[in-house]
Amino acid sequence: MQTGHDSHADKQPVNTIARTLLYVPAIIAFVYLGAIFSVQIEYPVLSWVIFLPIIGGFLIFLIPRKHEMLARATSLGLTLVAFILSLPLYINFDKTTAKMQFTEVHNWIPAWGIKYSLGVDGISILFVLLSTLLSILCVTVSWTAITEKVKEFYGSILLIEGSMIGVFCSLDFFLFYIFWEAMLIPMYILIGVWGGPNRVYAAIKFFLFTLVGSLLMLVGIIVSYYYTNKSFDVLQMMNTTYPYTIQLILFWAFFAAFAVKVPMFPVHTWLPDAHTEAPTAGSVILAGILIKMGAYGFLRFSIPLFPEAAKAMAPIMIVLSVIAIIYGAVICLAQTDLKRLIAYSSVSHMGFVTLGIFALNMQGIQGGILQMINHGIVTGALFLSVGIIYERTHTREIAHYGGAATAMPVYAAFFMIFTLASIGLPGTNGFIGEFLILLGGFMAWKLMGVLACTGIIIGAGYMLWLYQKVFFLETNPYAHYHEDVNEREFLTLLPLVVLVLWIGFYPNALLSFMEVSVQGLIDRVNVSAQQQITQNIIEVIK
Amino acid sequence: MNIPLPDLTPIIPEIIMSIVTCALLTVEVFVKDKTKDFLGIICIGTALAVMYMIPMSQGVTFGGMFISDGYSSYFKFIFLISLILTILISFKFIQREDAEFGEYYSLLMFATAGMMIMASSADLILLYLGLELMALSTYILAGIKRHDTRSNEAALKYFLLGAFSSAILLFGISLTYGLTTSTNIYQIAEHLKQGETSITLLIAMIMIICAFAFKIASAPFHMWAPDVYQGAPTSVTAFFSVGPKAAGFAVIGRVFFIAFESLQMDWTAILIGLAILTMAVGNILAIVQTNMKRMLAYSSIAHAGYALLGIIAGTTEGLNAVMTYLLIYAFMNMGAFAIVILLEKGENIKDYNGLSKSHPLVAAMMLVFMFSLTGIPPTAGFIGKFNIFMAAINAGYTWVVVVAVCFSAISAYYYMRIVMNMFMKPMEAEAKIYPNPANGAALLISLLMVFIIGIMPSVVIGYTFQMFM
Amino acid sequence: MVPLEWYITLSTVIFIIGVIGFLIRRNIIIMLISIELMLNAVNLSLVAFSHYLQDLKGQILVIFVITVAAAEAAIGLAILVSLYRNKAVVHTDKITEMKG
Amino acid sequence: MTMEKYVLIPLLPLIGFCINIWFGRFYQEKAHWISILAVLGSFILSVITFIEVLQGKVINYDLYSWVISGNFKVSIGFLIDQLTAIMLIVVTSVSLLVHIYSVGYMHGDSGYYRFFSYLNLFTFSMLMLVTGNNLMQLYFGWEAVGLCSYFLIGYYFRKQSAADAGKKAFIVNRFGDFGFGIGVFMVFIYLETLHYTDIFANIHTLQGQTINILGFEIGLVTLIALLLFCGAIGKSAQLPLHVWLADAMEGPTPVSALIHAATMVTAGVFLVARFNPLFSMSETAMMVVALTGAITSLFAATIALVQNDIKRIIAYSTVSQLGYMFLACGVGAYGAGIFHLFTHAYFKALLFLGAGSVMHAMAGQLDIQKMGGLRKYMPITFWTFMIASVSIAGIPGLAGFFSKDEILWLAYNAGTVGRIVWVIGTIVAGLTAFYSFRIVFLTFFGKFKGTHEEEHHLHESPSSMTVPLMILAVGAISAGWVGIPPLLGGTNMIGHFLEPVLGHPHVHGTHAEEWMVIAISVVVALGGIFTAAVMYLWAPGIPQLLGRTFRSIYTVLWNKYYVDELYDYTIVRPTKWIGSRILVGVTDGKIIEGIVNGVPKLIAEFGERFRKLQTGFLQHYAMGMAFGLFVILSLVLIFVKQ
Amino acid sequence: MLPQIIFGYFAIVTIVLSLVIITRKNPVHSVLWMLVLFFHIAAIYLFLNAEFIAAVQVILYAGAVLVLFLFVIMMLNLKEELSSERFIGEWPIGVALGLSILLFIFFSIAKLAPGPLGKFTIELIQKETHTKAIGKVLYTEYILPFEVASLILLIAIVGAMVLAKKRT
Repeated sequence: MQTGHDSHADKQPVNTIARTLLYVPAIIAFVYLGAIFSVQIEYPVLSWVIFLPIIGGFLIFLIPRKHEMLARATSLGLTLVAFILSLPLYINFDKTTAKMQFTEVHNWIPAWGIKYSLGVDGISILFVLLSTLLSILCVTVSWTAITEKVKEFYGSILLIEGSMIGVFCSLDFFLFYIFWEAMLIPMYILIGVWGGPNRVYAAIKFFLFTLVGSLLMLVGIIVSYYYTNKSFDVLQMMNTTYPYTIQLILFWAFFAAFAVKVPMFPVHTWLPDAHTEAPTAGSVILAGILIKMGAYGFLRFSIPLFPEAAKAMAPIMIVLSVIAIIYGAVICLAQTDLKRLIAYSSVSHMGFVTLGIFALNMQGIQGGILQMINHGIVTGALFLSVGIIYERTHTREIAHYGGAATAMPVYAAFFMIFTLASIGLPGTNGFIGEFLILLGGFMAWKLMGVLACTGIIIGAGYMLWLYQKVFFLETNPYAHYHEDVNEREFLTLLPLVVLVLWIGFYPNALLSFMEVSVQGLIDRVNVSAQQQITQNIIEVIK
Repeated sequence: MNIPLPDLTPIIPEIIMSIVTCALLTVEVFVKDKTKDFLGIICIGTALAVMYMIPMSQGVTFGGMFISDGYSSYFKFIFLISLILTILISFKFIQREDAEFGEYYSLLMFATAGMMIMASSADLILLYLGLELMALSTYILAGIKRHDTRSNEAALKYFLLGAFSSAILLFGISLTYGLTTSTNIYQIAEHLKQGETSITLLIAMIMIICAFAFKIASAPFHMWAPDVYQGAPTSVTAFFSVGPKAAGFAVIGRVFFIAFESLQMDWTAILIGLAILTMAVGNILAIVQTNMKRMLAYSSIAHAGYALLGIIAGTTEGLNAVMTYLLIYAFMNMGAFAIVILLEKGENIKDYNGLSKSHPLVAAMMLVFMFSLTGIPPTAGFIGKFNIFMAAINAGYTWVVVVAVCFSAISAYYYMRIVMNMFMKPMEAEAKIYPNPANGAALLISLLMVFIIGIMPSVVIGYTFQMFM
Repeated sequence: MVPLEWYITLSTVIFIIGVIGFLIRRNIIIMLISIELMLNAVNLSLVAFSHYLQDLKGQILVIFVITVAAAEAAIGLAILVSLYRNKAVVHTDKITEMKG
Repeated sequence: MTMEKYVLIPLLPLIGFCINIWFGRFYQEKAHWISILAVLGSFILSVITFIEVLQGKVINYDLYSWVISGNFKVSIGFLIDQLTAIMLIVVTSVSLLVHIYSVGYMHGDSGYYRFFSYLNLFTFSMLMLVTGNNLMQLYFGWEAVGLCSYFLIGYYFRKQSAADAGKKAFIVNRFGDFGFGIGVFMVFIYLETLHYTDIFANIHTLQGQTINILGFEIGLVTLIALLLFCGAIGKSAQLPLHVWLADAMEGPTPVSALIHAATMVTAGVFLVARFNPLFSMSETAMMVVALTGAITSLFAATIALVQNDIKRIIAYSTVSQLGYMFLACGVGAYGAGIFHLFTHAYFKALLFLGAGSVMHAMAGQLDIQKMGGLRKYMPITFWTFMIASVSIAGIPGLAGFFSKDEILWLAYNAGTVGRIVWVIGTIVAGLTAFYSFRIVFLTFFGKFKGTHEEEHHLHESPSSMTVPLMILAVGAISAGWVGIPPLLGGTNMIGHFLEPVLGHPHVHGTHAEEWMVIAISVVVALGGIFTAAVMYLWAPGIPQLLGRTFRSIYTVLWNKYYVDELYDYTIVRPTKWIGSRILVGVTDGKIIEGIVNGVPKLIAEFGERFRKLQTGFLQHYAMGMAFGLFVILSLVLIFVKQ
Repeated sequence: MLPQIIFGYFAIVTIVLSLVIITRKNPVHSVLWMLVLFFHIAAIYLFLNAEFIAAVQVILYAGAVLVLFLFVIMMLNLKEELSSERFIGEWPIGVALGLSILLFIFFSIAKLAPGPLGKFTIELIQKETHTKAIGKVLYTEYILPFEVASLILLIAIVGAMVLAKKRT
């Protein structure tokens, strides 16, 4: 009845946990003091958070090649400082207004009316914080995994971090596009240089897919520029009413860019390759933040700029989302590659996000945003976890695993929590997001809401199957797990567990940030639709 | 008979260029020095001096035949910058290639002078002569490695096709002359505005378009370019890909915007066709290349296609976009060629395999240039494309821009392949490089400009370089 | 009086013959000669225009064209000579080392 | 101590869980102390609460706002009324006993602390489920108990079958939750709230509203009720989602007792009872509930007849008894349903723990055909097991009799559907008695049929196991005494107690009829016991004879009506097939990737073709130019002519 | 009528000569026929009152350019030439292309609308003599192109030296 004693394997992590727990107060104290300090001093928060990593990323290239540890430490320090610097966003954010906050506006290219304009509102602020947090973890998880071209690796990560934050903060379309595209360069390198066996194909596929989409958006941006009286100012664009046909065309032009990034159903195939082949940190960034940029784009640009088109196209978007949910989930059942499975699960989960967004109601959009954060945390964590075990076994084949829970119980516990969050178990963050999305989706279109729910069933199916194959059963003789998580890995995963449970039990902490902004967005959609109807009536009368 | 001396101020830059060049030819004979570097240094000095003088020498002279306005000045800057960069990357390279003749620098100078005259000429006769001045110099430059069959072949192909195209140009000019009794573009414009369009005029215009399309290597008049770029010494190729192309655009702008203004509908339609074909041919054929110089040749064909969009826009904005584009293109393309020259063996794309391992800095710079050529922000290449697209969309040619954008995405493939080879492929053999200060300077200038323009585009855009109307 | 059109037609025909010669001959020297033929055709039309329009610009251009033609011939033949030294060919179908 | 008291009821086990899962490694074998203390605390608080409720207090208290999104507002909060109070008692008491039992049962297991922390987590989740004052929190508990069930079923994760069973339980439940979730959405959309009090206050507004689904007009109330019932079906293992429960027996036996008999699986019944105002509004829904319950109970009972795995038989018995409870709810006898839930918790937990004790002695042997005569070796186990069997069989005086009898009586009273389910219920009562005593006879009577070593190993279980057995035996005898019908001189205390929440069904039958119902059920039960005795004590050849005679029926029953196979072939395999063949192979692999890789390939192909045009031959270049000139000329001239 | 007949003669002869030039196998023959052609063209120039141009044509073309051609032809080995194909394989395409372009131009020349008349009437030129008239325009209005042309000639010299010099 009882399986054999293997207390040896059980005893070993005891020390790890004990030692790790000593660090926790230190980290809490560090963050706390950092927060106090950063709140006290006045500085342009967003610029610092964007450019500290970017400049740091370039400076890292100057470190002599032989000082690998210095490069690691520097990048860890930079990401930590960036995180601390971003804390005032959380503390000082005014949740009662839908206006942009922490704004910075400077003239940049007066000839084209382009401004260096930054700011966050309830929709974007969380992504900034998520980016600064995940970047730290990307650095720590790669600590021993990356041994070649160390400084280039960390430089790339820092460049990506800065650009990603830039994407979320830009209030000028041109600036947005610069960050949006600039990120491709280090990401391309990251996948292509430090990735898996098929990395080159994956890198170029990722690059071309994204580029085609973005370039169409570029055309859309320029067209909207001329319709906005020659301005790239996003806020001004939001107050412009474009002619309906133009809205439709631009909506699809923007769709090209955002849908590829999300990725939505027919254009998703870059994702499994890129996520699978990228190094751990790359996968984390890709899954955690980069693909959020697409959905964020829908929220920040497509919907408020072209409200009538968004409203008219919402059914198509919802159908595509539901296809992605089911498609992504079913295809997961057929995967044999650990990372590939998680990658395809992202397709499914991002389907939920877009479903929520295009439900165009409070629950849906809030759920969508929350789910983006959740997915960032959870899938990021899953990729981190996979990276940790990959470092030991050097295989991604699910069939080569088995019995990992025996050899690595602590790790198994972490993975279980993330698995549960991924399948949306109540008490984890995934539940809140999916619940709100499905509620919103169901309110918008009942049938699609019902179909989307099936994604949850299949989701449980493949994630539990994965968990079983990797962690349960007898230890696979081919897998060499060596040892359970060490302190560094433990501390990498711990914050994410805390977030998973914190958001799961107290989602209002985040929902309250976006409430007002999302309300503003919905008002924009409804009011302009109203206007459109009025206009149509007037035209008919004429 | 009293012949008044015309006002020479506007033409001082060209005069200085010519005089210095003639002097160089003379001096070079008497110098026994083994290296001819000092000739190059003099050329750079002259070019810098001329650049300094250009803004001060504005005006119209020789009876309206020669115009130095903002438009021509900008182009002259592009020519001179490409000249300076070419000379910088040439110094040690032509020694390596055993092509170091004193005439090398003189010919570069003559070619530049020809381009400058082209940019400034308001008369088809002067234009033709400037073009021939440039063309003949470049034919010789292409074949300056006279012991190398490839160089010979390049020169011969360039020469024969160039002569063929200038004969076509002449036929066009002669018809235009016959229909307007004038060779001055402003008078032609005036005449054309009064009368109605005749088919003969269209034929003349088409012939002129074809000849100019040859100069900017626009499809289907591009076929010389890959062979010539490949065969010519790399430094000369670098020069070809920027200077004569920019000169071609300068005259296209001048002639079509002023002389054939009333036929705008027609030439726009033709140019749209040419532009799309050019982008298609350039990008699609670049994908299958294995030779670096050849790939860059097709890339430069493709870029000519993008630049044509600015002309198609038919507005001052478009023209300015073209100028900016060419300036940016000069920096990024010169940078790429500087790296090809830096390497001992840089002709084959396979030579770049694993470059990031042996020479990470070189690889990183090449990466920047490749991304810039692709048009990814925050590099200058993006600003150039963005500018062009803005102008074209503003003029209502959104669908052409969409086509351009698609080809631009295709172009990413072959530029990324270089990056891929450098960073993601295993090293086959340790690449040997020949670093020298001049080449380094050229690289540094290009790199800095690519970033500066990319991040602070205000330094190059936003000014309107109006043509003298 | 011979109409202007006749001259232009004649010039065009010669021009096209030059073009055809350029297009179909293998021998580089004959190609060069074809180019000279084309230039002569242009000159012819220029002089004719000049005469009929009572304007001298055309003839000025002719002088320049002749000058340029001479320079072109010199350079073209120089290139040919340097090629011939290396390869001993004068036919275009023998100089296809670079292609694709 | 005002409201914190109620918060502490679920919170104590949670604290116990947190401490054990984090620090359990440091004190491995002593982990049970914290867990037991935590549950004991909950139990004491529950009793106090129960007494308060008994005095008429109803607590409805919001702890904090959980999710606020627009008009969607949900709290973590507690509603403790009569129904909840009963559930609290059931959950904490059984949980406490199972905890204590596990100290002996799980002794020496490598994951000892892990087991106890899971048990604690389960207790927390189950308490959250029953105490929540809104649907969302119910859903939270609902899923959380499912999770614990997953953990505990797959506790021996090195075993393929255990890992599979846990997964199966979770996923099958997800199917039920699918409907449940949609039901929750519907509730919110039409009532704009998920809090029970608000729902029940506004529920009348739904009356008469219909919704169009695929052309059918369906009453909104019916739809919502049925959707919620879907969840109940999954959790309570009713047809057609019953398949997971038998497999769930892969978990340690205490788990089966706690989760898969006494508490979690009854959550469905709790849900239906909780939503009795809603269900009562729709006759269709009621009918579906009643028939589902009845058919399931019959279905599971027939399967239980032929199985040999002791735990599986008890598991099918559980399914059957749960069907009974739904049957009760379906005929409007919610009180009776809950009453049966209450009694069932004790005797079924006792059965499982007894079976566990047997397994403990038999070193994990589960096949009752290989046991026999254990009476001699483990008397306490035998007697407690016997009590439980008598109780479940419905012999008058014991717990099972009273609850079952009330259900049957109320069913008898509830119209046509009631009569039908009454008939089924009565048949099931007989079957139940039969298979329960089949176990007893095969296990404890006769001669030992196992190997010699096994026989040598037989022993009574330690006191930490037998004491809970004895306590539960007391429960199995006496739990029914709270609901003795008036006819037999009782007052049906529990029924009256629950009336404020569940109402009371109308009874119009006569005393004579009630006597008749009781008599029939007792006779049938005795008949079942007698048959079992005949077949397994006195004439052991009969079962085999029957098995051979009715071979096909036997095979169907032995294979559980082939439902697993049916699902495997209609759902699992097609989905996997679509995933691997269609989606990976065709849409992703051929179509999308075909386009994605095909376009570049096509472009490169184009390039290779056009490359041939660049022959390196001078004249071709010149011809290209001439051709370009020609094309432009022709196009322009054609254009101009037009 | 006479001018037309004379023009007709010259036209036919020049066309025939052109065809002959591009079809001779031996380049020397081509060059020699070219000489004849140049004289005929010079004659047409005379016909058009352009004596100076006619003179330049004869001196420069016939005297300088053709001699240069002959020099080069003599330098090269022509034996091979006489035994090999004279046209490229795809010659019909070339001819077709040329003829179709010709067709288009013919089509348009019929509608030729010459520009406005200038001030240099035949009488004026005859009064001033052609050479002087041209010289005046060339050295005043077209002095800049003239200077550029000088640079072109310089380049021709330099280029010929650079390219044709023997390897040192």
